Amino acid sequence: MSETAIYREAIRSALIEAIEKDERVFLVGEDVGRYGGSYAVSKGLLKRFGAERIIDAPLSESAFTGAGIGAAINGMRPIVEIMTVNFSLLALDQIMNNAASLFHMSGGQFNVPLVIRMATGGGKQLGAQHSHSLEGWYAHIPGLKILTPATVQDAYDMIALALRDPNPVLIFENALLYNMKGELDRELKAVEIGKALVHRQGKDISIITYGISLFKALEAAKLLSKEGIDADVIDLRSLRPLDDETIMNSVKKTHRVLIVDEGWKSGSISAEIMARINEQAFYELDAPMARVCSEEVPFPYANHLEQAAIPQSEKIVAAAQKVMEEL
Amino acid sequence: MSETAIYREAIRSALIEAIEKDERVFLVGEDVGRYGGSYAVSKGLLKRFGAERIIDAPLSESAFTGAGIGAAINGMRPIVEIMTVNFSLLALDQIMNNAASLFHMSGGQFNVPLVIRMATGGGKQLGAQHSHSLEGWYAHIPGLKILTPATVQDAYDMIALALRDPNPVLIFENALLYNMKGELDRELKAVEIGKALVHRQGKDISIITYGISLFKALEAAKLLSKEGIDADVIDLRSLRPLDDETIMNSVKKTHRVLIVDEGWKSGSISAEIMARINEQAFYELDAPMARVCSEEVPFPYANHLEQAAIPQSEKIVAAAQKVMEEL
Amino acid sequence: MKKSTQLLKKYYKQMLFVRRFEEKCVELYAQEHIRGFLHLYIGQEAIAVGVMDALTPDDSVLTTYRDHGQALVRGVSPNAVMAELYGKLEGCSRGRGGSMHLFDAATRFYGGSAIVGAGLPLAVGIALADKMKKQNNVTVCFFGDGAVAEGEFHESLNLAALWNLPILFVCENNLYGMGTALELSESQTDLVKKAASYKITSSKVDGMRVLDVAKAAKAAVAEIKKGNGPFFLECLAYRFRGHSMFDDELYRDKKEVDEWKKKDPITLFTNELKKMKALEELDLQEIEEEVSSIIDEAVLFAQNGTLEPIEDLKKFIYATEAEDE
Amino acid sequence: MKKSTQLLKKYYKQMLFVRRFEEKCVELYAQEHIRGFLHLYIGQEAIAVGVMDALTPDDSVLTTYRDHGQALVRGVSPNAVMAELYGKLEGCSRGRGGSMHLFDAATRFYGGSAIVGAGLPLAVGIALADKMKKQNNVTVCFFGDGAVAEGEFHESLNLAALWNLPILFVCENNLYGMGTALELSESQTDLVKKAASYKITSSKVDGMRVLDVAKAAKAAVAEIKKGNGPFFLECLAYRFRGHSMFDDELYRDKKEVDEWKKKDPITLFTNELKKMKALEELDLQEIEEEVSSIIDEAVLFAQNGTLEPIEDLKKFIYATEAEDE
Ligand SMILES: Cc1ncc(C[n+]2csc(CCOP(=O)(O)OP(=O)(O)O)c2C)c(N)n1
Ligand SMILES: Cc1ncc(C[n+]2csc(CCOP(=O)(O)OP(=O)(O)O)c2C)c(N)n1
Ligand SMILES: [Mg+2]
Ligand SMILES: [Mg+2]
Repeated sequence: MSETAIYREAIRSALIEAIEKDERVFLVGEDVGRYGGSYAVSKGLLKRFGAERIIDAPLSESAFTGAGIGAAINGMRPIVEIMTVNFSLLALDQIMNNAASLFHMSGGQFNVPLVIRMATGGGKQLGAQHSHSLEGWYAHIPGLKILTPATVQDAYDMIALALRDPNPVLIFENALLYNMKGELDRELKAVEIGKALVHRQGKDISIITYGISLFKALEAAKLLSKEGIDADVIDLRSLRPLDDETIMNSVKKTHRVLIVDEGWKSGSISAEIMARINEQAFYELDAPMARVCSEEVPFPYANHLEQAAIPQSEKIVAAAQKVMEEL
Repeated sequence: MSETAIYREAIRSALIEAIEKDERVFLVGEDVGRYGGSYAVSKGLLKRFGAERIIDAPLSESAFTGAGIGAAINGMRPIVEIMTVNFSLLALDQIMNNAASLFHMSGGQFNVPLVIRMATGGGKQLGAQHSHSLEGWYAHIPGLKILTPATVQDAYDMIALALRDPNPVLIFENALLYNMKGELDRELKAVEIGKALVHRQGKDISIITYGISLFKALEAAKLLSKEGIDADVIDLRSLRPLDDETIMNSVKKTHRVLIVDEGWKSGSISAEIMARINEQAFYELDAPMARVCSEEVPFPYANHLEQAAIPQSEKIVAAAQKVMEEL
Repeated sequence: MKKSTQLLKKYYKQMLFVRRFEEKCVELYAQEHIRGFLHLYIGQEAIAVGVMDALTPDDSVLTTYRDHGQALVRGVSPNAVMAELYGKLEGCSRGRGGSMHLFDAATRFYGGSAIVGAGLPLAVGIALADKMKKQNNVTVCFFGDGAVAEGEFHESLNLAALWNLPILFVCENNLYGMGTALELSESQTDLVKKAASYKITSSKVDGMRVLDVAKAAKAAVAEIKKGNGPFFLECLAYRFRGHSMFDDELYRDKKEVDEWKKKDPITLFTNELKKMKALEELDLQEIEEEVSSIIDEAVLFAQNGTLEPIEDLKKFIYATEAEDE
Repeated sequence: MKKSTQLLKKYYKQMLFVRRFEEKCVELYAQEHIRGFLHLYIGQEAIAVGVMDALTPDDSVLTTYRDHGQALVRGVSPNAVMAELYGKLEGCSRGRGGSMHLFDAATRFYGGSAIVGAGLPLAVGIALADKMKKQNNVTVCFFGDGAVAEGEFHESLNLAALWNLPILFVCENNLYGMGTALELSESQTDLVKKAASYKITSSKVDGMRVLDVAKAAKAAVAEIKKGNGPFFLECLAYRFRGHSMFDDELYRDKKEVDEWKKKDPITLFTNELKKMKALEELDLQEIEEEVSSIIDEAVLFAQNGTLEPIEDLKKFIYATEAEDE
């Protein structure tokens, strides 16, 4: 049964269901308890589940992330909340050298069924140290899975999907989405990890994106349709693994590609997607692929400058038009 | 005047010259002093320059890297040695959120003239936690410059180039190169940061690479030439900025591209290069671009498995042949 | 006016100025002139005022995202600070930093850092550079009780002590890091004990009393300038407002806040002035007006400031001035 | 043989076994059968032997890259360890880990970590899980004096104390981290003082004396199993060999090494056995032979081991067994 829900609440209720269903699941992170979560995702959970399941951690990103890894290999199913991706750099050693490596290093003895959630993205005038979009960057690391819920449905589904996965799964929640409303069907079977979704069917150009940019891409598609350009819009959902099949099928249909990605351009996931299309569907291309990414700049505080640094619908429209103009 | 020198010694003598020439330059890092550097690069320097210029730091990657940043904005020219790239993850917050961001965040007041050197690369049977090649990954970060000296000449030149640059410059020295011999001309004017070098002129295919893979690429080019395939071999030298001009000029000449990169494939710098060629020289391409990267696996200890994970000349030859076969 | 009274007046005025400046910020935030995160210093003013008085212009200052107080007292132009909060070109960080990233080279104010604990290693480096240059300066690094749990705190204190660096670590212990009370964040809540474990000399002071802070800071700076290495000063205080503008304050009792408000540093100091018979010499109303007019001017300055052209977005990613060979 | 003598025999045999095993490793390294980094435990054997005896099979163990001793004494099969060093499929980590990454689920041996300090947070998590599952187990985490400077040490001790977790922190203080002497790495070289700053109970023991270590470890584990939270045990020791096989040992005097060699844990223990009149009951030659034959067998096992097919390279990147809904 479908209902209208808010992204934040969808995550919250998925957390509640997970904690109720499985006694091995617990939430740990800074201010997840008494404060209610810095984005209010876990508001009320401490009262409901007690301090053993909802653990307020000190400012120690490396240690509490590592503790999540340790608890995971000793039978628990921890959900670690790193307040924002910006602070996850402090835990990166644990994430890359332990979470992503233990299963392999131990010759298959210790897999790490760990979920790490973090807020990501810019656009809130928080300046250079608080506005990173590093999900595409994290997707470089073998051993991890990288999820980017854009819709309310995925915000809800991906908690359970990630918990069911026997590997370390990182969920990147764009902070600007927490207040977004959308459809939620709790009974729907979740679309599995690694599958992209086509949100709009079109025949002229494939717009490939994920996270908050999905909505900008859909907005752009609407504008483009008025000019007779019919865009396929793909939400990748998972940046590692990438759903090559869905991407290539779209390219085979449209023969033109635009990627929209909030990461800094150079070395972003948009580059990887271009590389794969080049490798797997080169002869299908009628024009050079294009991408709209964030400008390669530490994000400025001033609103007009920050907005100029982020992909916007108008930029997407312009880029799509340019791709279509190529003979 | 040209001489034969060892990579390690070239760096060492560049360090000596820099420390002698500029009283603001000092070296700080784990075991750079009494131990002589974990790869013996700084052997004898403590005796020569004293404990104020050659500083043995405790195991505190984040703090001593941050201290380098602080010293740089207060007038010094520190060279921070992080023993290997694997440990640099512990300092990544300082590198991204401070070194790369301060100049912008402060509105142009505090640039960070810092040099960070680190060993990189696999192939020594050191296992998953000690074999990363993350230089391409670091190249994602605006505000940084990323150098990858492959030759003895560059190993020597890049110390001074980096010190002269008013920005944070990271130098990645592949640990397998330290014992390599090569030509060194100390009087030669150094090729500037951001310029790639064509090491072999060819007309059939562009092999684009950097670091230790340069030698595998040159080896492969030799083998290919026996089969009548004439490869252009480009050493990028700098992964940020990338030298688009040299790359595109080569593509315009050969119309075929193979990239060799020791980073894990997905999200590697090879993807970015493909993306740029697609953007800037799409119509020049006669065939899909290809890449030989490291397998996407935490590096195993066993030699035969590890070697299978790393780009090798034979793989490069095979990949180049495949590119050439495309009509 | 006596010299001693002049000093008292300065303290009073500085505290009041920071207080009124931030109260104005609250208004401007509601009006959406200021955006992003805004962390107020209200309740902790005595710390910045007391500590800054111990410094010379050659000393260096670093702090956190809760940085208005330190910046203003250190002498960063109020106009430039307000313009920064407005995101204007005339801001002390050209509008690129915002509230959390105030910078000012002229007063050696090295920011404004939004990563908890990340300023500490910078302070180590700034002090190291001073020491190498044989300049007898102090680097002051402000941070909160929450930062003490971070690895960088530990690494930095160890380096500072090991290398005998001229750093004054000022821990502003306001009992909470966001919504996490100190006893949920530290197994040992007596924070000077941390300093002791690095052999760093320390003292603890009532951070609501400006004279106590000033005295302690002066003593600490004197000790440091003798070459005795770093010093750790814990200032016990309380923030009267939420962590930032988005805080429901579910984690603490209104009663607790009210209890602490009785120890408002400005009220306490006013009482003290009365006891010292200095109040008679001071015209508080006049000070209030002076302060108010500086703030009005700052707001006007900020309002009239320029928005940087969007074409300049990519300025200041890389410095271009290479050094001569 | 008396039960007490049996225990003494076990200690002796374990120490000797680790010693001889690693001496064999040196040979095998010279012959290039073992590659990569090889960090020897020679000189520190009493610590692993003393500590492991305090544990039950349900307890967990983590250590560093210098992990042969702990693995062998914990009960990881010598054959599997040697096969691992040979990079063979039959190795305890399937040849994927090598010397620095010995793992064994059966003995709850969680590795073997090559990032200094990075095992500590894992230990926190393993102990947290035990506590949540209401299993009265201890997690032992070995690390060196050098690790104490890392931020993760600090963060982990704080979490362990704050959450009252059943962890035994064993600091093997061999006075050097690679070439850096403790006094160049810590401003406070008395490491138990660090533990105190987290309110963690601690003791310090002569790590060259197996009986002392065993006694201290037993007491510590008993304390922990009472629910009294973590315990910090500093074992003072010395490594007789270089940091790894690539160490010129420029940073210490040959004389210092020789001085310490007089305190060889095996020699000291032999003297002790003599004093206790236990030596008469033991046939050291026989033990030597037993040990030697186990090692010979291990080498043979490793030599005859299989190289994993290259097609399997990508195994164990992702676990595939998803949980049932
Ligand atoms: C590394 C890092 N983790 C988390 C945060 C989010 N955060 C911002 S302030 C804060 C609390 C810090 O408390 P404290 O150090 O006591 O300073 P106060 O805010 O009380 O002045 C937190 C958790 C951050 N900015 N940086
Ligand atoms: C984070 C990190 N930094 C640096 C290194 C390189 N390294 C390996 S061991 C070591 C010294 C560690 O000393 P200690 O903790 O005392 O252990 P010991 O080797 O003496 O047993 C160093 C610097 C590393 N492995 N990890
Ligand atoms: Mg606080
Ligand atoms: Mg040691």
